Amino acid sequence: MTTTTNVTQKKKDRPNLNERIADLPLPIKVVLWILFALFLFALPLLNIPFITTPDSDFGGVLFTVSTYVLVALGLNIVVGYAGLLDLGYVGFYAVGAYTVGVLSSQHGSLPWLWCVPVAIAVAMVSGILLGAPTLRVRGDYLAIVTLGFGEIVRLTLVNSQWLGGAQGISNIPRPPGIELFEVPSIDWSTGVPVVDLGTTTTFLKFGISDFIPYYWLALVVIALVLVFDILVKNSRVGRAWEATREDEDAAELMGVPTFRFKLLAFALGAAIGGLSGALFAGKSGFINPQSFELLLSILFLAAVVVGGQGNRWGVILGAIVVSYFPERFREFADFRVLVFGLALMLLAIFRPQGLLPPRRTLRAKRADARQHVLEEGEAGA
Amino acid sequence: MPEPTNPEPVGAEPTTPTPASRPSTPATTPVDEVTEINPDVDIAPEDIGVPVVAEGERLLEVDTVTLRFGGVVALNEVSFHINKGEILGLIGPNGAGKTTCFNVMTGVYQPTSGVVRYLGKPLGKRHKFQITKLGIARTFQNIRLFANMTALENVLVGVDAHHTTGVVTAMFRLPKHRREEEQGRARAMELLEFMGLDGKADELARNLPYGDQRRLEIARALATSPQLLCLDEPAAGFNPAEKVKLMELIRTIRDQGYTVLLIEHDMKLVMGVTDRIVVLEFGRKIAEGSPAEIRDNPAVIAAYLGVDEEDAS
Amino acid sequence: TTGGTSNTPAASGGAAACGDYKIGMFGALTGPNANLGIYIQNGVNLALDDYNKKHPDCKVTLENYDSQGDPTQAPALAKKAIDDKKVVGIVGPAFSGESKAANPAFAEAGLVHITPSATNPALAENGWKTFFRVLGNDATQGPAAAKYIKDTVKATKVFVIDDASEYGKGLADIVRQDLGSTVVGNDTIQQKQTDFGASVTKVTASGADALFFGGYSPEAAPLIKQLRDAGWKGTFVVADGVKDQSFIDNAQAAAEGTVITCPCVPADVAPDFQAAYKAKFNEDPNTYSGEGYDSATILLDGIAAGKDRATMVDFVKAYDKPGVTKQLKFDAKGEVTDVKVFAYKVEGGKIVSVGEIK
Amino acid sequence: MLLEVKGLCVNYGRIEAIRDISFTVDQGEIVTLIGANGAGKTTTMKTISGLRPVRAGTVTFDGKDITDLPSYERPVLGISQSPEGRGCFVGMTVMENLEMGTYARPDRKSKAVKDDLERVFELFPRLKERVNQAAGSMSGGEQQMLAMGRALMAKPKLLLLDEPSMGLAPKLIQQIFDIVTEINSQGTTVLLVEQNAAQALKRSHRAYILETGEIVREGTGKELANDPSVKAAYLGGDV
Amino acid sequence: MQFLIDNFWALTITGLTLGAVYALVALGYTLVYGVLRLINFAHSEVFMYGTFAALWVVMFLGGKAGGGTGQVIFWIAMMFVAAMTMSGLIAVLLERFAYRPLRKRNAPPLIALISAIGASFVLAEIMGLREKIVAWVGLEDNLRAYVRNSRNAVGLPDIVAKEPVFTIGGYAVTNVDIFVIVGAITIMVILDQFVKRSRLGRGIRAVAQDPEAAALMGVNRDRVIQVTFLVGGVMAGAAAVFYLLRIGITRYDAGFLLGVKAFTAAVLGGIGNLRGALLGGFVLGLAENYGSAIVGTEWKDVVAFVLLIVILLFRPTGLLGESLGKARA
Ligand SMILES: Nc1ncnc2c1ncn2[C@@H]1O[C@H](COP(=O)(O)OP(=O)(O)OP(=O)(O)O)[C@@H](O)[C@H]1O
Ligand SMILES: Nc1ncnc2c1ncn2[C@@H]1O[C@H](COP(=O)(O)OP(=O)(O)OP(=O)(O)O)[C@@H](O)[C@H]1O
Ligand SMILES: [Mg+2]
Ligand SMILES: [Mg+2]
Repeated sequence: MTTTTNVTQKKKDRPNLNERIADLPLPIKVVLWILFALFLFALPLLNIPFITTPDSDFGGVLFTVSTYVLVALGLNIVVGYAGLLDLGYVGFYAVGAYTVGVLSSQHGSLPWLWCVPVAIAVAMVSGILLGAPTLRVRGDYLAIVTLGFGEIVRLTLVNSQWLGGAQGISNIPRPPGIELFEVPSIDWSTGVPVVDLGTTTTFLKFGISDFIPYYWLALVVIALVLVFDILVKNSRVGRAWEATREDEDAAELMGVPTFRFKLLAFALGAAIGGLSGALFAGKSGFINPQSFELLLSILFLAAVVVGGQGNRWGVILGAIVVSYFPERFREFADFRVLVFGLALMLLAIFRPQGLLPPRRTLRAKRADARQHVLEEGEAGA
Repeated sequence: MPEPTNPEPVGAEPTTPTPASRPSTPATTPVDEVTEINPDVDIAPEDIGVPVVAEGERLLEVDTVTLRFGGVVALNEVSFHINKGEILGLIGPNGAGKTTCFNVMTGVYQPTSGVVRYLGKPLGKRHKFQITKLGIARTFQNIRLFANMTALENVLVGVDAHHTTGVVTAMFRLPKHRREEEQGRARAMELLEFMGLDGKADELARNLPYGDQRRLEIARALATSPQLLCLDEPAAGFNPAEKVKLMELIRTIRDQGYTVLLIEHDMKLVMGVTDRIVVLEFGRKIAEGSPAEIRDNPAVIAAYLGVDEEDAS
Repeated sequence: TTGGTSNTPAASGGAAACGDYKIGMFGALTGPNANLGIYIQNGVNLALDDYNKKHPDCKVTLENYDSQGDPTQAPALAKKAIDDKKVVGIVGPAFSGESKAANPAFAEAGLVHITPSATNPALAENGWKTFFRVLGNDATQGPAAAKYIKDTVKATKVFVIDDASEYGKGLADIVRQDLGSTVVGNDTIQQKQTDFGASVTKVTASGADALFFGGYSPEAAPLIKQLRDAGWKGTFVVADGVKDQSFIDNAQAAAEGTVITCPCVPADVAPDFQAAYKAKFNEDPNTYSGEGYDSATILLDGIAAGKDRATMVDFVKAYDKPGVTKQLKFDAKGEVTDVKVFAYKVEGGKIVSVGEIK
Repeated sequence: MLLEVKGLCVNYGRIEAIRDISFTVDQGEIVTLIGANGAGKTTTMKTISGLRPVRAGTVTFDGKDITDLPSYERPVLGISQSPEGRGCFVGMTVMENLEMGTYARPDRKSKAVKDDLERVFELFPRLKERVNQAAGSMSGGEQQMLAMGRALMAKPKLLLLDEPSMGLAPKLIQQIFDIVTEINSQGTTVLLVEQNAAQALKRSHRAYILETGEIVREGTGKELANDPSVKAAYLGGDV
Repeated sequence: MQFLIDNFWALTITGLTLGAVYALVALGYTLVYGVLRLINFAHSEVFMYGTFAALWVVMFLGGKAGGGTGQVIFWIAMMFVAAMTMSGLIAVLLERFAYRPLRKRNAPPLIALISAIGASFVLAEIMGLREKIVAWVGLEDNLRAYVRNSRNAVGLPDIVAKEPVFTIGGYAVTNVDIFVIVGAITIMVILDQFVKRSRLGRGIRAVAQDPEAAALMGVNRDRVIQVTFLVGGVMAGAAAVFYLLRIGITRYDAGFLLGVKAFTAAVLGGIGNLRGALLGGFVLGLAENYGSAIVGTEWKDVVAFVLLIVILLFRPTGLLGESLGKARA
């Protein structure tokens, strides 16, 4: 069988940043990673001009961004890996937050830390309860079913006094802190960065109005979830999801129990959603149904798709775009949503594969490049 | 299950197609005592109570199977059997019910009446993936690869059929995960090599030429370690030279110890490679016998072969 | 938390410093709930104009914290306000939900906040030393509404509907309790709902001669419209959430005769304010404009008296002066002591005051 | 000259599937393209019917340059294709699929359509039996018949057949070639792509051999069928 | 429950009028889904623009209470013209700017959903900010009446007096009730016939199933898609008029919830299936009303979604099944 592929343009691509980093020796990579992590932790203290939000507290914004990142990672398992369209993801987020609320304040007084595993478990169970009957429903039908689920959760919160009704639940305890030392911040007001020993953050005090420690906590959780995500995706489980997404019937006939894997994706996604809800509840100390509107599900989905569904770094970027920019550009005031909508459209049109295209597209590119090299090699020989 | 204990080093014999050794009976996997959300439970042939049959015995039996779609009778009391180690041809005019037969054997459809027995036991209402694990694998008449996965990954999905790595195992990179991953890759590469695709392991399936796609389908099906391999028109779209190569390939597969059920319209190929042939027409079995018998069967000639000077050669 | 006394410019005394102060306006200024916030903001701006005219070289500026009424955005904005050391007091937060989210931080930082509009009674029960409210809460409005229904409307069968919101349900529950057995039916609708077919059937079937609705005007207008279309003839009683010209514009003829209770003072009670407002904004003061003006005035008086953030709390606590809406004096919980609830009626397409409910 | 392809180049991204090929099909001819897998036969067909954009070169049909004409306007000119892999409308019934064939016919409301339908049913009685079956549930071979029938319903001037015998039973393959010959004799020009090269060459007036995106040989059907090198490469020697 | 029995007819008729609106909007979802396999998220805004067009035209014509029969008919006719034109136009523009560029780039289906969501935000916000936008352009004085308080609800002048026509089971059915139900069904039947008889219907299905093969048959994909959007938009325009007559007010975000419901109705009936949309709309409207009567109005939406889930469990492709094709194994 002669396969023939002729490569015409002999343009030599310069390796992009990604590839160049991938080619670095391991110790350097590790050092780079550590530096990057340190930078992320220091970010709210650096007060970098232009990046720091002028109209809202940067630490608080960063925390919000990190909950979005967490949620996007969870939703990415469902949408990006398993290919299930979920328009009601906020439901799991709410379940997580309310589990904490109910156990720690409304009907109990457990400490926050104890509530978190319960919140994850409850969210996971709710994922299974929703998924078990409905995952057999095909494709886009699932979208409306999940959307319905999200609304059912919200309306139940509004209408059930046991869950606090519209007033919500207040006085949710904060995460436990150990106050060790003060971390100074950087002041740019004079034009040059100066260490500002006056404005400091206590490591680690989970207070009422300083959100930086919460952001740090969220960063740690994100790192853990990321590791989990990488390990699971690069295994039989990840392959099974991908195969199911590609061709469900064929996957089944190749021995993949597709339903169980879809349910698994749903449960894991729900668990991560619940975890972020628990974080949110611990940080705000007060939750009400208004924080779990349908619109949020849509924003979550936008984060995943705009970022590049299936690519964990992409969806992180997407989450940042969706949550950070509206805060950064508060000066658009009334036109914020309009600009945001336009931005979504433009992103969709100009980056149809997402900001960071999913791995499979990259893989295709790499395959092309290899072929290119191969052909050239042959021509040279 | 591929070489349960001592994995062969990958690429030991890089050039010549390594024979994809027929996997032995699924051994009981050493269990990592972990409670985990395990998406599946392995079902081995032992579970239906019959040990692996010996060479020449009945592997699968289609017993008076009838399948109706509304008014259409796609299969009408069809009975035949497949012996272990043989290549059985399934031929018949278009719409005779051949693909439908595959679908019944692999759990896509439930027969309206009749049973399919595998290793002596009825398949019953098993899920498709369970049947695959029992040892029946297939390819598709219209290619159905995982288009956006690489060739290697396509095969790995098949290999995974007998793995049990779940979330927890993968998350903590437990020994089971590592072992399965290593052995799986080795076996997948072996199969790719065997099918002559080792150079394309990292190509996306959708970018492969048609012929390679067809062979990748076979590799993927072999990866599930089947006892019975069902090929649905594997030579469609091949030119005569390619068909000859395919014929050799099918023979080699059989020689590895697999049993092969072949649907094909190319008579040279069918006559050249099969041990026995079953002929369907309008959902009914109209003949069964050796290639030579079938070639001269007047009913088959009338219904299917027609008189063709070239094919009659 | 951030310390940072050292960050405050050294000049805390002297004439130059006086001009550095700001007051914050915390509420929905954009988004779907912006109307109320803007009415308040207008009042605040008017107060600032007055002040700055009197103190031309010591101007106070307004810092806006646009929460869009969303509790999730509130904490970060509160932090922002707290970190801006020039902010000596806040008018707001405007809604009860965002108050719950933001007020703990204000309390911790000792930053005064006077709300001109958040009427949930529970807000005063949290022990926030910095919390003040210049209008009666729902616990005072609810009984007044019930009283009006009993004594003035003289209804014998009352149907009560709420919109499941914190405000609407809280209010409706008080009315239900006060009316006791005259309540012949209850229903709960959802915000943003537009079709009330089932509720209308319930009301007409109950034979009620009065209906109390706890909720806001976007739902009130189609509700009464659909009720009148179905031929219901009873009296429609609503509270301050519906006191809005848009209710009449939208419900049109169906709005006629609607009774509106409100702890807000009728515009004509303070003609000077009304005139000034009209001159600046080209319309009559709207719901809570006067309250916004009063809240800002208290803070500005404090600034004039040389108070800073730390000393402002005590200043407000001790405040006792007439404002445009009422005598401004607070009790220990931060509630204004001079609480009045007024009744209004829709007549000839206008909301007219029919006097205080006593 | 009904169809003229000149200097045609077609790419898939960076991959050049067809490089500078030129050929012609005259009115009333059967012309066959043969070549190995991936030689570019399907790509050529798709380009003629407008499904692939042209990188360089021209396609002229009936004296009109159609290189940049949108694909959906070509059936109106009289080009009809039975695509590789059949491309039936799986959710439509057999009848509806056949009706789709007449979508672009100017005389789609006339009686001629009825006659054509009868003729298709005559050629493929199986289709008549199954007029109301969903095309997607038909067997592979039945779908192939349907695709062919649908192309015939368009009553084209130029019929493009991409591997019409794929997946068909031997007896039917024979029939398909008979049909091709017959409709050709009734005036339809045919451009044929076939793996079944021996049969195809026998039936066609002229043929081109495509190799790795280039035309390497051309000649009359008989010439090529008897050429030893062609025989070895495409006709499959003895098994 | 007793309440439901006592007021059965009242609940039924109001449920049907609501269902009629759902059904007409659902058509737009179903049509677009049928051809593109895409949830046209911005269809709710197409509807919302229709309500405003209908409302503005009445304001422009000075419609008010107490007009004679002739006048009322004229006003309503103008409402239909305005709303259908506006919605049709918006739908076509939407297709042109939010979807077509994506198609050209072979974007994956979900990204189209995001583009649709973006477009939905943009359209809703433009309406919500019309006061400011008009002020920018400098037309605020001329258009004040139309753009005032753009974040608020706006009411339709009382042009039709709702009058009982006949009484059934104690409920006085009004002229508007009859008009809405009969009107919606009539429009549906016409559309159904149109799609079935015309080439458009076949073209839509062909494009949905295999765009390449459709092109080979001479189907102009872009044109078919455009016409589909147009038809869906025009239907939404009709729905907008019925909605206004029934509810009386609209708002820049009035589309959102209704859109969700209409999409639910489309799925309930079997997406891609026109009659399914009609049935789904009515079933949903009735279920909401009955549900509100039995378990309380606050659970209205919950009833709707639970019903959807239950129905999909038993009929995974909706009540009437989808009329989209599926390949076999
Ligand atoms: N789901 C279905 N609904 C209705 N009829 C069906 C369905 N599946 C198959 N059939 C019919 O059953 C008959 C057998 O089909 P099958 O696909 O088994 O044929 P085949 O022997 O594989 O033919 P080919 O050689 O053309 O692939 C055909 O006539 C087909 O139309
Ligand atoms: N969608 C595509 N993307 C990338 N490459 C493609 C695509 N389709 C075809 N090709 C490549 O273009 C070349 C020509 O393919 P084409 O399908 O035209 O061959 P063919 O002669 O019809 O082969 P076959 O006999 O297998 O049908 C092949 O190398 C093929 O891999
Ligand atoms: Mg078949
Ligand atoms: Mg081809």
